[in-house]
Amino acid sequence: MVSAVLEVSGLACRRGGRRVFDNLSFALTGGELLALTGRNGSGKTTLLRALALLVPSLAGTIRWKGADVHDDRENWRAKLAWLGHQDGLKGDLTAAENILVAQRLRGQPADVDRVAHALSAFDLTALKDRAARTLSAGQRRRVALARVVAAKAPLWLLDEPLNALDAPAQKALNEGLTRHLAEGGLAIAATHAPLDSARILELGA
Amino acid sequence: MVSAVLEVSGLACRRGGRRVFDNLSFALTGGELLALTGRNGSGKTTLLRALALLVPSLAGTIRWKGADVHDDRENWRAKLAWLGHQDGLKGDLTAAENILVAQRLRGQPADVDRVAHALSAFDLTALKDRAARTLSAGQRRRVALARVVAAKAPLWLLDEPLNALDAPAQKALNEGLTRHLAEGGLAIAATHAPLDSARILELGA
Amino acid sequence: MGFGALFLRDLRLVWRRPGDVAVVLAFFVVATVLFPLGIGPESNLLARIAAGVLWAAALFASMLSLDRLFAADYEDGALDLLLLAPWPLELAALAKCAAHWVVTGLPLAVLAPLIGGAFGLDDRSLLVLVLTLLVGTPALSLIGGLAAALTLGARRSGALLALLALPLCVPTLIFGASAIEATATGEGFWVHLAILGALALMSLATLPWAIAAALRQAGE
Amino acid sequence: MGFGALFLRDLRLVWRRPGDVAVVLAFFVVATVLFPLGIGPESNLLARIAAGVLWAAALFASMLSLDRLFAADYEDGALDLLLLAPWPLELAALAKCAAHWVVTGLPLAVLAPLIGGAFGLDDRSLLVLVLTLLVGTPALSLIGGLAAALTLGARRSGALLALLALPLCVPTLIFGASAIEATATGEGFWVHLAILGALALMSLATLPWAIAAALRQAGE
Amino acid sequence: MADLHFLANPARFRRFSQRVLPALWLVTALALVIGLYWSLVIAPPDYQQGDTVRIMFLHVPSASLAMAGYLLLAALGASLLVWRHPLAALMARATAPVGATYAAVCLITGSLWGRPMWGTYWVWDARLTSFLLLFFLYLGHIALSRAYDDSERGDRAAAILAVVGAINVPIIKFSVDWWNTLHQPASIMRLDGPSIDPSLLWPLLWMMGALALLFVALVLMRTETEIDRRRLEIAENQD
Ligand code: HEM
Ligand SMILES: Nc1ncnc2c1ncn2[C@@H]1O[C@H](COP(=O)(O)OP(=O)(O)OP(=O)(O)O)[C@@H](O)[C@H]1O
Ligand SMILES: Nc1ncnc2c1ncn2[C@@H]1O[C@H](COP(=O)(O)OP(=O)(O)OP(=O)(O)O)[C@@H](O)[C@H]1O
Ligand SMILES: [Mg+2]
Ligand SMILES: [Mg+2]
Repeated sequence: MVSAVLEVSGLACRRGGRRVFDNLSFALTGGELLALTGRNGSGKTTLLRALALLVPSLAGTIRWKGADVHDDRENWRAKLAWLGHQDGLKGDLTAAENILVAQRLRGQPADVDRVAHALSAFDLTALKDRAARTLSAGQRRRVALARVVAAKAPLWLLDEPLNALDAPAQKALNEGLTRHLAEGGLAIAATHAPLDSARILELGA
Repeated sequence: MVSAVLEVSGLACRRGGRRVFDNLSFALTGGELLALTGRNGSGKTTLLRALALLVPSLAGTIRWKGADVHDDRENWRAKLAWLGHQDGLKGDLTAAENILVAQRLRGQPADVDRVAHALSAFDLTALKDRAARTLSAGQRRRVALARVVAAKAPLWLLDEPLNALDAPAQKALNEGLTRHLAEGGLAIAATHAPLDSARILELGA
Repeated sequence: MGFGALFLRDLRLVWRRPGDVAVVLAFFVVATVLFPLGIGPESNLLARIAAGVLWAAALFASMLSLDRLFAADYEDGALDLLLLAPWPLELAALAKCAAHWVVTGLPLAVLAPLIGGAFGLDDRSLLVLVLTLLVGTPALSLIGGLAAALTLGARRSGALLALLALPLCVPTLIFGASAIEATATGEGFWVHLAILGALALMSLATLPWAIAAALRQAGE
Repeated sequence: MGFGALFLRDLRLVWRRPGDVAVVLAFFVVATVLFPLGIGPESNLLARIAAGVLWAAALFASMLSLDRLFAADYEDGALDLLLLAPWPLELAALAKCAAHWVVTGLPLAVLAPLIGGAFGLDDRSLLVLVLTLLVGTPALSLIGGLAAALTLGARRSGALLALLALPLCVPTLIFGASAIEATATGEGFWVHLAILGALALMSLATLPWAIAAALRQAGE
Repeated sequence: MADLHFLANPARFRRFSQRVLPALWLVTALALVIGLYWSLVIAPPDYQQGDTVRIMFLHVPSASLAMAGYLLLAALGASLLVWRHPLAALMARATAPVGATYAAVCLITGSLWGRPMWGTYWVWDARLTSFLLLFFLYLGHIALSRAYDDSERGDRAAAILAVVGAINVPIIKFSVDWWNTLHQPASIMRLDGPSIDPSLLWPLLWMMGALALLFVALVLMRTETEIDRRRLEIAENQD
């Protein structure tokens, strides 16, 4: 039996005093993709944020390779690559700068090759020196995705990654995910559209 | 032959000095839905903004029932209901307040019934007194759509209306669109996902 | 119709989130309190500078809050809705500035006599202080509103906004302060107040158009 | 590592074009010019209030640009990335305030003597002015940063806390201004400067934690 | 192509200015050399102020030209807003820094002159203060026009500011005058303008003309650079 890398058990969350979910448990091994689905407001975003410790959970544990992630938050954060509802791009920086800065903010040395590679995976090479402010919505989303790819993190947390993407970009994302999983990475994505080869966890059902 | 209600001919736009499209022409009759598709950055948003006169067009005319819309901008704006990439909700107002205020901003008297109806169409009745800030992304999007429905405008301009919506909400939108079209309304939507019974205009092709 | 709706919406937004106004008022008090502390307690000296200090601080306080007048709407997409409203954008500009005045200019005018009293202004001067602030601050809101609209989407908008607005506010400042001075030295203050009113009316008559023009090009 | 990256990112955001710092400086000058306009041109009066004027303008400059210190990151989602960086958030808070200080406090301190000269301060006072600004403005950046973090999000209590944060500036302002006064009247300024330094160190030692806590709250 | 249409006007301008500029530069240089020689060497020292009076030959023209420059800026702004004349935007971009430089020259020469005359570099005199504010109006214009990624947005924002600023310049001037008379400044010496000696007046007028030529030449030259830069920007954008 392969032992789980990420184990979540009995997780419960409240938002603004409202119960969002209770007693949520699942486990993921390396190379697995978990798709969170469910109605709007069922708690997909909340779950992702709780996993990233951005929102405190009321009960339950999150374990990474057996160790409770609350015990060493910084080490845990180093394992995560995050894509929120919002892109988190700085409009005044260029697409490439945005990714390089994000890399260094993660405490990694800036890795120009990896950034160039991530940009080209999302067909952004021609746009890499444009200020993010002047990009279209889908182009911005692609930059944010390239940031995730460039982050070299074992666990990707993606909130509706397909939003605003055109078909080729969706394909690029699926390829990126496949490569990440093949390298033994994990990913959890909240989504309303189907993702290739994902295990599905329906919230609020 | 049914004569066109909205006629666009020879439209050309530039963004930040870049040519986005040239010589774009199409015509819509009452009851028609036009879906704008195309790669990210192909100019769907720009076209919608140009139609709303938010972005000046370099060349071309836009005619509504034969009259150039540039001649009476206020009258033209009264014909439009707008949904942008961003929801345009005020986080500190409740869902219902957001829609009521938007209605009054359009110069219509606040029509509580219509608002309640629009809210219930998007399954928002239970949420109507929550501050928009505390809603989930899809719930916010639904409020913005309810605002469009409540606006009583003959032409809907929707920028990626399906973003972040769950399946029931997508269905509600399709129903709302059908009703609007059946009443003789027009709609133009930029989208990456298919919309029911839409004529398709592919940009940047 | 639309005017009232926008005005009330802005007031309600502020009311739901009083922090922003509180910071502005606190800033006003802190900035003015600084002078007695620096200069020392000679009350006649303090009374002499009171008018200038209070007006300069009021000016700063308005600028501080104007920064976000249109920026919030710009960033969350609500500005598009305003631009698409089927009534003149000039009225919308006016409504927003009016709402801003109600939540800064007006509280400042109410708060000012308290501070002016601490500076040793006599009652008559305090009355004139309130009057000038009531008449003059609308012009500040409008001028600042123009600067805020012009700097939408610009880099480093805060300081740029103030750099654009402050020179234009100088006439208001001068007549506001000098009305109080004139009262203190026993001259009549009516002339100053009349000029101040004229300045405010002129801003009212011209600036909404300029603000609307600036907003339109920000929507592009 | 991350500290440096964030610090440099903020500097780069501000320094995207070289003119941006000039804007802060220009704005600082305009702000100080308002006081003579409000108070009148008598040079001995102006020299007496110079310390207060310059410090009030410095406070204003800090507040005006601090307003958006975290709000921009909060609104566009970049704050989540900060919260998720694998190093202490306290350092992030410090980095942002430090970057802010480099582009406002530092240039202000360099420019201040020029303006002080126009206000008729003597050379020795000018020197003290620069020293106090160098020592004191970091505290302003930190306190302003706290107010900015507290007003993120909707919390009503944020208003109250921000209201409390601003008066924290008062000690800094008082000792900054009084050091200059003391020099002008021939007393020693070292005591004031020492207290100012102590205040700055105290802010440095405590406020990053407070700011980080406020940011975590906002991230929820 | 739409973009060529946009450049049509500036291109014609460019052909024109390329023909005119060399000659203009020659005339300007000559006028400046003559003017400087006249005012620095030939003109007699003032009986009261000695040689410091020579600062005047730079100070006074630069003051007048800086003020005229702002009017030009406002006119250019208005023509951009009303007729959407593309050349006006480029010319405004060229004019503002030149005007600001002239204003700075006036401020600096004034301060240097003030030191021997008034014993201080600066006094809060009405004329000085309102001129300082004009300088800041210039700075605001420059900063605003460069604060956008999209240069055309910067152009239009700056145009609005220039027009509003121009309406306000007289108001600012008037209010500052009022401010100063109210407060009865201690005592400020100044030269009596009109009663200036012809031996000083003529070189002064000459310098005024020469510096005006310089202003025009600089604006034309910078407009050319702006056209080139904008053309480059457009070329870059046609990915
Ligand atoms: C920084 C300080 C100064 C500034 C900003 C300044 C500014 C000005 C301005 C704006 C003008 C108006 C030009 C015109 O109306 O065409 C002017 C004219 C003049 N200034 Fe100055 N000035 C300064 C210092 C001085 C000093 C120290 C003197 C000599 C004592 C001086 C002597 C004159 C004279 C003689 C004129 C021309 C006569 C007139 O038009 O009345 N200025 N200056
Ligand atoms: N403010 C701007 N300044 C400069 N260029 C811009 C600006 N906004 C958009 N563009 C460019 O104009 C082109 C069209 O953008 P637009 O937003 O219309 O695309 P879109 O079809 O809506 O794309 P998406 O599917 O990503 O939303 C893109 O190449 C984009 O980079
Ligand atoms: N800041 C908040 N304060 C209070 N309640 C909140 C807050 N954010 C979210 N909620 C509520 O918590 C619930 C879960 O929200 P969440 O954002 O996790 O939903 P979601 O599954 O991501 O939905 P969507 O598909 O719309 O993105 C919703 O009912 C929402 O209204
Ligand atoms: Mg969500
Ligand atoms: Mg788009």
